[in-house]
Amino acid sequence: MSVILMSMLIGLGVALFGFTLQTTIGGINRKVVGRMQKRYGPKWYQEFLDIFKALSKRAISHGWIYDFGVIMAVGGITATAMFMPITDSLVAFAGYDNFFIFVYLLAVGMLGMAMSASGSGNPLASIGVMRALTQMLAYEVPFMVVVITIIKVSGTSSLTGIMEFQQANGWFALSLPIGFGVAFLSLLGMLGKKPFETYIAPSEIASGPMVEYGGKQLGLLFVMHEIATFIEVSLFVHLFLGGASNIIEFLAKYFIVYTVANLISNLNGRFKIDQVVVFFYKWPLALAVLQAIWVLWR
Amino acid sequence: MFSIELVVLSTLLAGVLAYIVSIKLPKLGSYLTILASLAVFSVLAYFGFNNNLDAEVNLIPQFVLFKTSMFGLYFAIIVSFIFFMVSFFNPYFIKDYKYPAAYNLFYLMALAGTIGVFFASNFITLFIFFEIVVWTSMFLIPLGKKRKPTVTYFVFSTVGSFAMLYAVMFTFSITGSFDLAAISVLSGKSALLVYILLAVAGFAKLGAYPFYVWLPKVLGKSPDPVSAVFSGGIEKLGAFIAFMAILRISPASIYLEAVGMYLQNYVIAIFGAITIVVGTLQAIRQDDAKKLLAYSSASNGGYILVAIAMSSSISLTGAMYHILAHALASTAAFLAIAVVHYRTKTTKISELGGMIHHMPLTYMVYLMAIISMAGIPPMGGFISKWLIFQAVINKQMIIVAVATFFGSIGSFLYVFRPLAALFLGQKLPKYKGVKEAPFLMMIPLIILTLGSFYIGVIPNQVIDFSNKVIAEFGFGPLLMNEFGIQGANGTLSAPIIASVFGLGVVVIAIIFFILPKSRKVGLMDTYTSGEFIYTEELLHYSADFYAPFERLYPAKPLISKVYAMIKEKVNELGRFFKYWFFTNKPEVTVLWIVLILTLLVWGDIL
Amino acid sequence: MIQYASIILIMLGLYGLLTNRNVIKIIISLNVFEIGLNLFIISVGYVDGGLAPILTGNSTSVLSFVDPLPHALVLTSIVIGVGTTALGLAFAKKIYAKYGTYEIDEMGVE
Amino acid sequence: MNPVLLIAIPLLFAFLSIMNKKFARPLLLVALLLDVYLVFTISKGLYSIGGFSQYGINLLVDQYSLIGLMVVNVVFFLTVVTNCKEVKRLSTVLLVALAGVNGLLLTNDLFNLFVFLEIVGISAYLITSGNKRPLATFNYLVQGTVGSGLYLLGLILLYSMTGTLNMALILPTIVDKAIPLSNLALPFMLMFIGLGVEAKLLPFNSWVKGVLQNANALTSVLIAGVFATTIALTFGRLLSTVFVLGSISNIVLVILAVTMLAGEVAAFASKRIREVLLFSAIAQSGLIILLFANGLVIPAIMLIIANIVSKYILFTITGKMVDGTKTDEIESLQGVFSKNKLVGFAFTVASLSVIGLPLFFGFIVKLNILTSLFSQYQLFLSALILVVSLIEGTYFVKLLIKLWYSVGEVKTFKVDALVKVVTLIFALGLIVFGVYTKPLTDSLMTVPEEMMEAIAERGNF
Amino acid sequence: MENKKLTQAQMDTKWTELGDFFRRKSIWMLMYCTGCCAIELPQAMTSAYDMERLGMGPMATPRQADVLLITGYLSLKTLRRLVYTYEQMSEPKYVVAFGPCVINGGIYHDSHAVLNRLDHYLPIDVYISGCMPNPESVMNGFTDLMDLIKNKTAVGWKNYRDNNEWYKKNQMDALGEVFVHDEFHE
Repeated sequence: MSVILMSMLIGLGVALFGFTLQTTIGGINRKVVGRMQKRYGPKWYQEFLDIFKALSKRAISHGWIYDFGVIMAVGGITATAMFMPITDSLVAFAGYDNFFIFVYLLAVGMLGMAMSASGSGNPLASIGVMRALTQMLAYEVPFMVVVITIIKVSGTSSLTGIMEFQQANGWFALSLPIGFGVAFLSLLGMLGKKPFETYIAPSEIASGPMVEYGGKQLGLLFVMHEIATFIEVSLFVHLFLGGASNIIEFLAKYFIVYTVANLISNLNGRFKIDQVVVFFYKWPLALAVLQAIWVLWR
Repeated sequence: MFSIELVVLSTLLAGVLAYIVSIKLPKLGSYLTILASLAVFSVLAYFGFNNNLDAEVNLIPQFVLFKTSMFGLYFAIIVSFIFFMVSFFNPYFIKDYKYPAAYNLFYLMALAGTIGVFFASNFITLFIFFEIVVWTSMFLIPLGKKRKPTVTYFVFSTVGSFAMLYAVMFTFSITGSFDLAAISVLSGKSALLVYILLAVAGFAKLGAYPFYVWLPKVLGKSPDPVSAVFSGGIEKLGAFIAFMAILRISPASIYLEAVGMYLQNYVIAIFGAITIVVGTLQAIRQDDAKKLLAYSSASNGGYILVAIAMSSSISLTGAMYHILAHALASTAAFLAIAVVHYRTKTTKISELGGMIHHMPLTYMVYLMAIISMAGIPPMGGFISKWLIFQAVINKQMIIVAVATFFGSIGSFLYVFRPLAALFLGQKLPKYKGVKEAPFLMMIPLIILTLGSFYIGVIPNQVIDFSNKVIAEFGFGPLLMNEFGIQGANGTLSAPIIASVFGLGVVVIAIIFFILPKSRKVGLMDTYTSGEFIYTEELLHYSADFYAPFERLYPAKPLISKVYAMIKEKVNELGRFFKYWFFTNKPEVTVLWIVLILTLLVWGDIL
Repeated sequence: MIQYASIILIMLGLYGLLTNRNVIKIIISLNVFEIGLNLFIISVGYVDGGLAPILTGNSTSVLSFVDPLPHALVLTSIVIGVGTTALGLAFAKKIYAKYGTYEIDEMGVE
Repeated sequence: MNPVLLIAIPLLFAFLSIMNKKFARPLLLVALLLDVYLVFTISKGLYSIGGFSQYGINLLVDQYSLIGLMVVNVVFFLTVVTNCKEVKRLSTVLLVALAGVNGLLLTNDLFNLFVFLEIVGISAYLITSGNKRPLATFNYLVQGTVGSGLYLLGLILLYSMTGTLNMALILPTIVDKAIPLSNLALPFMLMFIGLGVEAKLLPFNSWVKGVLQNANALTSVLIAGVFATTIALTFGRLLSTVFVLGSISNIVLVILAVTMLAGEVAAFASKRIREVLLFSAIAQSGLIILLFANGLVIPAIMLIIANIVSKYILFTITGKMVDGTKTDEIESLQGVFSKNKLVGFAFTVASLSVIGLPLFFGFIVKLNILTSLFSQYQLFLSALILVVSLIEGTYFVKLLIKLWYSVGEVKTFKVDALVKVVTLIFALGLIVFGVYTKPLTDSLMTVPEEMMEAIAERGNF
Repeated sequence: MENKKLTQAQMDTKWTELGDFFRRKSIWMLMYCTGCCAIELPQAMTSAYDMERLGMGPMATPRQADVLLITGYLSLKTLRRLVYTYEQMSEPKYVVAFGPCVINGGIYHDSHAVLNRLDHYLPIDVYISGCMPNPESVMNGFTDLMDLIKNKTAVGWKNYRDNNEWYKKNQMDALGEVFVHDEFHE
């Protein structure tokens, strides 16, 4: 029992670490993007300021489901983050860091947010949720196919197991280059980076699901967004880039992946939502399946 | 000791009793259905768990034989539980039916029939009860508003049951026995034929591709309790048959090295995969909440088929688990929609909105149900989907995997739609006085939700049971430890996930309540780009929810066109015969006589 | 020989049934058919050079008897044929009463 | 008791009834009652008329004909009782018909069978003349006459080859004289066609639609129930004890299969309730003869019994319904049973039994049929039967649902208590037999043996 | 009960004070770009002046925003929208007004459709002068707003709350009574 309690504390630590890390790196990235656009850019801790400011504001509430959804969303994402290994030895629930837990527990957060957004009664929020879900349907399937290949090759679905496998046999980014590319596209979709940010679309549907949020709900959703980004990027790092044996390595890989994704995002326009679906179901899925067949039945 | 025969017979008798009572007092009769189904469920559960059921047959004449098996018991307990749960809704809906007495009778007869199917010891018994279920449940359908689905249901069910009958008779003609075990004796082509026919029977009842067409029609149009019973209970007969077909028959065929299974199983898995995809795609575009759930039932049936077809310990456990989880969740969802229907008289998503403000409990029940149906922890559906995914990955069936993932993610889309547009969204003024579900309706809603939650957090008991079941098919048990289930490539610990999830929510909730209190505003006070909107309907996004996505695929499934064509062809043939053979001209018969005689004389026959 | 004749009659009767659209003519064709049939029945019992089948106590005559049974049968058959014809004519009258014509084509669709 | 009374009494009464029209109906009832009483008291055995043994006419009472007599006479009686009003004009004809029916079932002589066939036929023409559709009846008459003529032709050909008309002696003679099968094809085909006209087999049954389409309760039950059963039983006896199908069996099987399919498909395409039922009756008779042709006597008899009972219910109720509502369009009959629940119950039970759903007699019959077909390894035929009964089930369910549930205005019709009671008793009978069939199957067990024994015994008179 | 209410109000003040620390470095704008002054905002935001380095950024909805920018003249028609939008913002909230039109109607002062004094209808925290104000003065205005927040003198939203009746009366006077038929006809 005490082991589990300990694990839970570590898990909370991981979640907090993830939040801090992603918020920092997010801030740095804003600066990077600013420099790219020949601007000075904000301070590296700007994201913290934004989030805490939002948390301190006196917000509005559209009823209990509006609040409950937010709690469920952030709680779910926090819970997901608690399972995330940071290095191959630093993991809260050793042995239970199953890949599918992340996929489905992540969905709780999404569901909570979607519920809360729809509960606000704003049609723009519902449209945003609709787009987010449709996009999820698009990027998730190719990604999962790639991950099946990885799981089947490494013989385990535990993230630490996959990490150890890669440390022994080389990164999957190198041995499964096509899958790596596909998964990176999916990562862009997951992170909501351009060209896959249709569901936010600030000037079109007024930031979609977030349209009604202000104050602490908005702040918490920012927290959720940061943790979710942390989970998604870490997943990518662990699955393809051999994970990490120490924190520095993890930070480096994490920073590179996120920055590259962000840079690509800033060079792109925006897809329509049906274009997103068609895009993912055309080449990425076909390539992922082909690669899986090639790798598994070679 | 309690005899199965007695359970079946007394249920039938209770049905007759309920019929007689409800001629004068329909409501009392419907309470009787609650009592009767409670009795059936408790007897089965109590004596079944204690291994104390008696299979002897003394009263029912002829060839009816029963036997007890964990396999049958598992199904019987689930289905009788679903019948029991749904029966709470009967008193409220009974007054809407044209023939309330008949409803009560057929409800209990269908229950008796299902119990009979699950405990059947030979195929004749199985078939008899199977057909009883078919026709009794068939008469439950037209009590709703629409009559047409009855015929559709009859046709598809009968295709299934006749396929089964043919298989049974064929087995009999070869082995000379009606025993359930006889099909495992078959070999070669005959085994393949029986396999296909039984699979068709299972497909038809489970609503798998290409027979899923009846599900949306029947579940969408029949009375609400009937839809729930179909989705949670009667449909599971198909899974029962499919289990027997796929696991008990072993026709010699090509062994696919790549996926480690036989060709015919692979074909079944592919059909399951198609079912998942088609069901999901169609569910996404439905406007009727019940039809949407019906397509989701079809899609979940596809999961069960895929899991059975893979036939390994883990996949079979997944199938058993999915049957339970889906029964609970889908029934809860249907019942939640039934409450909405009962209160608002419509199930069209585009006509409803903001029901959460009228019926929060129903909303929570529906929410939990869809969490389970979408396979999200900490509900039962997560564990079953996890098990199935483990098996799919283990067998490395890429195409099937694509379909299962597609269905799994797609289920977020379709289950969310009623949630967003029906329960959430604007509080429409036309449903102003709508109240929460009546007390008696709440009971099953709450029990089903708790049950779904319980099996999602503590799966050990169910898996113990299903281990015993799959042992009957000769598969080893699924390994478990204190916290987790041992999968093919990972461990799952449902309690830990649930408690971590709980912890996360509690932590965030504490933070949330520390932060400054929010100001309450109305739903109409939303951001509209400065525009003034006074009509709730205009601020409610519910029609054509997934319009951009729906544009990408055709509205009507191709297969329904095929069925329409078959029907038209039969009609044409009928008109053809009527034109050529049934006229008022006396010479037609003479002509045919002459023709046949000429044929006889001309040919070499004479 | 007579068998061929009777078969031709039967054929004629059937041909008449096939080609005629007049109620009375149909009945006549039916009669032709029946006559052919009756002739055929009688022809079956015919024995070349046979005697009338009357028991005279002469034991050798039995072997050269014409078969008496078809004769008996044909009587019944003729009676039945007459009955049927009468009934047919009665119906023909009824048809005429209802439609005012004997031509089936002119009666329209029922 | 001598079974000849079964034929003689109605004939006698028929003559009496001509003397005094007033007593016609009472005489009919008395004759029927007497016959019913006789049927249950006669003993099995071979009765030769006039003591000519195998040279003369024989009446055979065995289990087969006994069951047939019981069913037919009881249903005949009930039909007359429940349709008293319509009977009045037809009493004499019905008496003759009764004699013919009993004769057909009892006779053991091919020519005698022809005579009874004609008696039944002529009475049937007269009965159907009550429909006020003289052309249809005329059509029936022409076809029936041609049919029986062909039967006579075949019979004579057979006689010329075998030299006997005794049904029990034909098979042994064929074996004794070693007559080649190819010679037998024509007579048997002719007889088959001849009986096929009366038995409503497909290319020879264009009369059925005209006759039954406009029939009232009495006519339709008599034609589709009583006469059809009698003809089917007669046909069955011929097919199982006389006919050597040999080379024509393929044609016969095709005809029967097509009859079955065409009947069901045509019923599927029909929009009038009487049309649906009459096409269904065609298909059923096709199935019955098919079973006989395959030598499956027991299932065939069970099917005949199930058929006559359910046809009685269906046609009686339909007749009354059409009388009451003045329409037989299914669309305009919607929801009629919601006002006549008991009648609707009987109708429903009968249809479910016809479809072959469990708890009803039809299910047991279907199971028996399939079991026997499969024990002969008749894979194609059984598949066909299943397909056909799927179509049948479809239109019956459609019909039932329409009759129980209305969309608009509901028409009403009155049914007198007697009809209600009788149909209900029959419906309950279907349920009881559906649950507990043992006495029936036991009594049927000996039928085929007895039939064969008769041939074997009397081959050496 | 009385006690608790007090603490609630105090809590809110505490949170606001705490928030002000972050807020002055993170101001999210909602731009109500009806007037010509809006043309100056892009320069202020992009590379030349880079508003983001002060922690400012555009937001899509009033719920998320801290400051409402009113860029130029305001017509009668748009006042209702503006008030509606302002009231949807969550507290604390600020208003920055651009150009002379919001002070006295500017060059449109004699138009029947233009409101001359905005501060009768909404509390303004900062005016930015110039017709149109150049980017430097825009930036200057924002730094002024940050100073005001730091000094706790940006209290327009409190004034609006405290003198709500007065503001409402002015708004009503300007707008007159609005007869609402449906969404498209007032």
